[in-house]
Amino acid sequence: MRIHEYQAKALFAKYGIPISASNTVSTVNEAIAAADALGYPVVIKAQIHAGGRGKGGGIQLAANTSEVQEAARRMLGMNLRTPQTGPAGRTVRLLLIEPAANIAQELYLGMTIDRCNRAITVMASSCGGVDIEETASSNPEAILKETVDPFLGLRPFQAFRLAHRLGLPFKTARGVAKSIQSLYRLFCEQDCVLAEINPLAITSEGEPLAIDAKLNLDDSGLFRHPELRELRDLNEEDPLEIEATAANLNYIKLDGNVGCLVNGAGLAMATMDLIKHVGASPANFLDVGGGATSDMIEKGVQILINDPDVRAVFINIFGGILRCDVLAEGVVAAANKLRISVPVIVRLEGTNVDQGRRILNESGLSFLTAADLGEAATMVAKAVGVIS
Amino acid sequence: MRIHEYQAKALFAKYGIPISASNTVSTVNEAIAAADALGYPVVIKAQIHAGGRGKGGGIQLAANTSEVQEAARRMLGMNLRTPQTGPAGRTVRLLLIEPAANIAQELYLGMTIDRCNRAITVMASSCGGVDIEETASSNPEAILKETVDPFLGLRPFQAFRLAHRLGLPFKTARGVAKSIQSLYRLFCEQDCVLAEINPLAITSEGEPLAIDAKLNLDDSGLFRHPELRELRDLNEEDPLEIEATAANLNYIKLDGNVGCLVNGAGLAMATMDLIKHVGASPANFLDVGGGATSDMIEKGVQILINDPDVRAVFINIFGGILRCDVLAEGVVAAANKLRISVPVIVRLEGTNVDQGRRILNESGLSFLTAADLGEAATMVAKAVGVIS
Amino acid sequence: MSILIGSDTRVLVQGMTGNEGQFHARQMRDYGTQIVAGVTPGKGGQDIDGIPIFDTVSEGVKQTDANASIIFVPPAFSADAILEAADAGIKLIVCLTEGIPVNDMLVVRKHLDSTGVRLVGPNTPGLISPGKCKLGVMAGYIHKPGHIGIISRSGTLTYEVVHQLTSLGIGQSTCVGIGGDPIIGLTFSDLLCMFEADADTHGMILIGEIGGSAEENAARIIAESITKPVVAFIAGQTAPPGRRMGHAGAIVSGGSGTAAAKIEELRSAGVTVAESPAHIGRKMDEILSN
Amino acid sequence: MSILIGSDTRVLVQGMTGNEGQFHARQMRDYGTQIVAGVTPGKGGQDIDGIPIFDTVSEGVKQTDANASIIFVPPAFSADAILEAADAGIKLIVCLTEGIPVNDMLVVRKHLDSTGVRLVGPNTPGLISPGKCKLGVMAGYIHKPGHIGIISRSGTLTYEVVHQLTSLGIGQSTCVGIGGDPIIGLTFSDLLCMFEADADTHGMILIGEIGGSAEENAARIIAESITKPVVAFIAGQTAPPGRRMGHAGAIVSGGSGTAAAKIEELRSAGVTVAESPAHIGRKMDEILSN
Repeated sequence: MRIHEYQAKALFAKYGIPISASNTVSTVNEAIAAADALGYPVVIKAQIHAGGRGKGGGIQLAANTSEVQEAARRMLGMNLRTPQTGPAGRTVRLLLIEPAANIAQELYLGMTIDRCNRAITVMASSCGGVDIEETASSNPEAILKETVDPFLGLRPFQAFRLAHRLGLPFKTARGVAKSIQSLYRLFCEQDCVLAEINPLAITSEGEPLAIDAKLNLDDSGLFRHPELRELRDLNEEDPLEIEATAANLNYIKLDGNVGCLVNGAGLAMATMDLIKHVGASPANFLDVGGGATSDMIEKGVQILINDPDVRAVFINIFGGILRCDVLAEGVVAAANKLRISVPVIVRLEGTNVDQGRRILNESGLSFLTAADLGEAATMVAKAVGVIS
Repeated sequence: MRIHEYQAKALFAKYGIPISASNTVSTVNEAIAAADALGYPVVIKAQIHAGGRGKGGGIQLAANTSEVQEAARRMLGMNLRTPQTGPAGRTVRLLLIEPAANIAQELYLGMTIDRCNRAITVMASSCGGVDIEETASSNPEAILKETVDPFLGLRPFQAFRLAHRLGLPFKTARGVAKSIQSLYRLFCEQDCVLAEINPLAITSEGEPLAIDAKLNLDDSGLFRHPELRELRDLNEEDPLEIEATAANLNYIKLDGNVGCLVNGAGLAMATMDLIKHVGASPANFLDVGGGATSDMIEKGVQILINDPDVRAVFINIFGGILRCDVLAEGVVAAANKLRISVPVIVRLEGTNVDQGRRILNESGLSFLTAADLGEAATMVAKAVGVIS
Repeated sequence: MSILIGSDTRVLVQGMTGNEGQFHARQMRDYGTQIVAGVTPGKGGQDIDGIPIFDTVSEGVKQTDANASIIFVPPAFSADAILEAADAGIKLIVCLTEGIPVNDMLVVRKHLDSTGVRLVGPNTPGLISPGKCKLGVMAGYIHKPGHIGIISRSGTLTYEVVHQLTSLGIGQSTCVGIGGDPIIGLTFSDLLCMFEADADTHGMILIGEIGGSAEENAARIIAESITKPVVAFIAGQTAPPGRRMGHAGAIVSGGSGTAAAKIEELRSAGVTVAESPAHIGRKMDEILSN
Repeated sequence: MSILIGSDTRVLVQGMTGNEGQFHARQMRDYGTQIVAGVTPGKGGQDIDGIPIFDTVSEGVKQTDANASIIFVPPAFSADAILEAADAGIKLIVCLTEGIPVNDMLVVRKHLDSTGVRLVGPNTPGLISPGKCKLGVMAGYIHKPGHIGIISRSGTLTYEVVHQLTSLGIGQSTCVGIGGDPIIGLTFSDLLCMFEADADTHGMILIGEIGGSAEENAARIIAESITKPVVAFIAGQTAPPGRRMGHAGAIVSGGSGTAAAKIEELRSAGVTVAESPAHIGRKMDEILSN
């Protein structure tokens, strides 16, 4: 789960990671009041779930009240496009206002789950700032790393070593090491999968200061943190995706026109590959998961049908934990309730496949049933007219 | 460091280990008020740093106000002797008053550092109560154990397994397992070296309830817990030992008449063995430690001289980190300040031994210097008259 | 022969009395798997179709000599269940649970590394040695005893591949779902080496996914020490970068972990990579026919 | 020969710029020990008598090829210092610090077990191979090169024993203080086996203490696999039970860990146990003279 910069900074404060005083506002008047209270110059930052905001005009410096007014007016409600939002962009609803810091140096600090080493890896670079991803690919040696032994945790010597290798003077290195340890503690205790401070500024006094804050939470760990669930911002998500999540479905909207309902992420991805392979294009990724109930299936079909882009539905199920009869009941229930005007191609195999096929056949509804993946692909391609 | 039952119970409360409501009192009137408030019958327990209190009359049941008055009057100020206090006993200054619990079963629960396995070991027994030590030696199988992997901590399955093996019904076992996990968390977070709940009662409702509470803290871990240092009760310690601790000396009063000042615990114990071997008896154990200053040495000599039991002083130093010149300066300084009326036998070897010997010789004071341990032992024996 | 499990595997089911545990214990037993014990705290002393239930894994192992365990418990308790099984002396643990926090798995995996215990999963349908032992939730009937080993990060996609093979008359020695989570037990590389050493396995199918570097590592192992033919498919070739496709593992970040990179490395290692998921079985058939 | 350290040992001093670190680094160097590096965070780039100081152990090892480390840092930082040395590739770590929390050492010791790194201590005066290398704070001049190995839980009592031996003309191969804490690195048993394998060691002296079961374990090892003569002394024979005599280890609990029990087990294993600390050297002399 992603959270906003201002939410991440609230967690930083709790863990003693230095941040500036700040305020989150949603109106121009609030913005002015906040900036006046904080003192000028201030930085105004759009709160959206995507990086690269500076490049899209989502970060503005303001030297006085009228500049704040102008910037807040322009930013609130704007459709902010950054390299990470895609062409659709994101609507800006909240602004974070904080005093412009006195920055002597910009570092990069990050933590993530390193699947290769099966450990948390802490990364730091003296080349912080907007272009860290370019640095990572063009000059990987500029990214220093410490791998954390899961049994020992991040040791103080590792945090200091990392800060020291950044070439910082002793006192600054000690301060940065302390922030690294605090961030690590946050990372573990709050079940994060990614944490980034970019830039981690060094002020002219030689103290670290987190200018930006990015935290991605482990969805699987959220059951331990009910208070973190509250940080979810539904405005940042596609309405259909929200509906799907509420029904425990894993749905991602894409830009094609074949609605897919599949059980299992791997088969769902393979189904998308298959659709592309025959020249068509998936309208979505929809994994109903292993333990889907017929209610969930019904909901999934409904989401596909409600998507105006969908010109054909492809249901591809290989029953394991999810039994084909359960699937068939859900599909039939959905079809009975909804007016389905697009062709529905069904491919069914696995546990209780015979009952499943029987339920579909006896429903009296007009499903196109495919015997195997190859046949299904051809049917899909025909349905959307990429072959005839 | 040892702490009182009532102090341990305050920590239990913080960690969610079930205890009864209770009150600590130091006067008869307070005792009556507390008991009246808690409701009868109550249990009145002397707060001293020693177990086996029940056997010495340190635990009393009272059914009404007058019984409380009588018991409190008798116990406050009494010299309580238990199998663990030794014949000297301890003066009772505080009483813990709590309602008598409705006990269906008495368990034993303990945790300690297991040096053999280099791990914390959790112990439990269905034979709780006063005679657990007898059980441990006569029927060791009645003590069930779980060894904790330092990397994994006490796992929930271990806590449940232990509770289950006690033969408890499921719901009670789950409650006991929860208390075990809470006690383990307390043990680790507060740097304990020993934790015991004996008995851990099972109430008639099948819930665990800690009737007694014993926690020994790791002296080496106290730097992390300044608030725990405050729990130290100087009334429970020998005044000379308190004085010694204040000077960073490790001093224990014993019942002989040869005052010993030695550097290093091993050599100090060996020195006691040596003294006993020649038929004399040490008045104390005094380890000035490796890094002693001449001030500390001076203080150590002073403590020995101030002990009315001491009829001879034996200073046995093998210089390593502690240099012999430092030792000699301290001894000379002490001798110059104090009127020393008993013979002082000095045996000096190791780092800077020549300077040390010179300082002693040039002091003009009358030390008996021994060339080796054997000679020193003979001198000590002669000084206290066990040989002539 | 087969790898990891066979007709002598004695299975203990953790979370036996839950809906899934109960249903699949019966399914596995009906397939011929020796289900010797179940564990559910608080239900010890009961039985399900004659299979005795114990309160703790230790008891179950002591009473039944179980040597493998399969875990059907909720995510919050799964890490502990794995550690309990390992502690009780179980040498093969299959954990089906989806949604175990990655922090928990970091510790579990590191611990298992020092014990020699083998973990399949988590977030896996399990594994099967057709005709001998099914230790998972896959539909048994689609499988056929034979000589192809399958290793897959995906669940249902594996069934698809098995189905293709069986339809072509090609049987399987063992099919292993290694699980879709970022931190798992046995990897492609571990299992490729086991299949290489198994005389009864004549070729392997590797079903990968975008994200992570398990397939790249597998390519290295294949180039170095695998002599048997390997066919592979990488799911997610057309997934948009940066979107999460359900498996926590399937996050494409930067240039690494893409389908293209994985396919290239596998091809360089001599692996036959199928472009369409409809052609995986056919590719293996072609190799076996040559 | 000798065990653990010799003339090729290259020592890095952690906590080099503190009073103790500085004093003893000089003392060790004057004894002939190769002190090649010091580490104190924030003091990197300085030197002490030409010995370069580094900010981290990794740097020190990289620059100087140090292969042993000796730690003079306060208790709160010692566990981390040990782990830092191990992480940097140091294979022999001597930790002098007294007062490390036992919880810290449980984790450190368990970690070192999996790495093959040898730890002497903590709460030890260190070790010395007379005439070759001194890695500790003992007075070097009381030692004499020779063929007796000494292993001791105590500091100053060891000096006493060394002094007795040297006075009798008996030299030492290596003298190791294993440390007085409840959780330590190398034990009596580990070191007895090393001395047994060292051709230059002809006999061992074991100096134990009340509390714990290290001496009982040593007795078992001696009975099983030590052929060289062993003399022992157990300090605390006359200590009152239940009182703490300075070493966290020296708590006598129940019937185990008493001097009497230890002495009996050692005698059963064929060890010559001295009753008086004044007679330890003499006992070894008698054995060597026979």
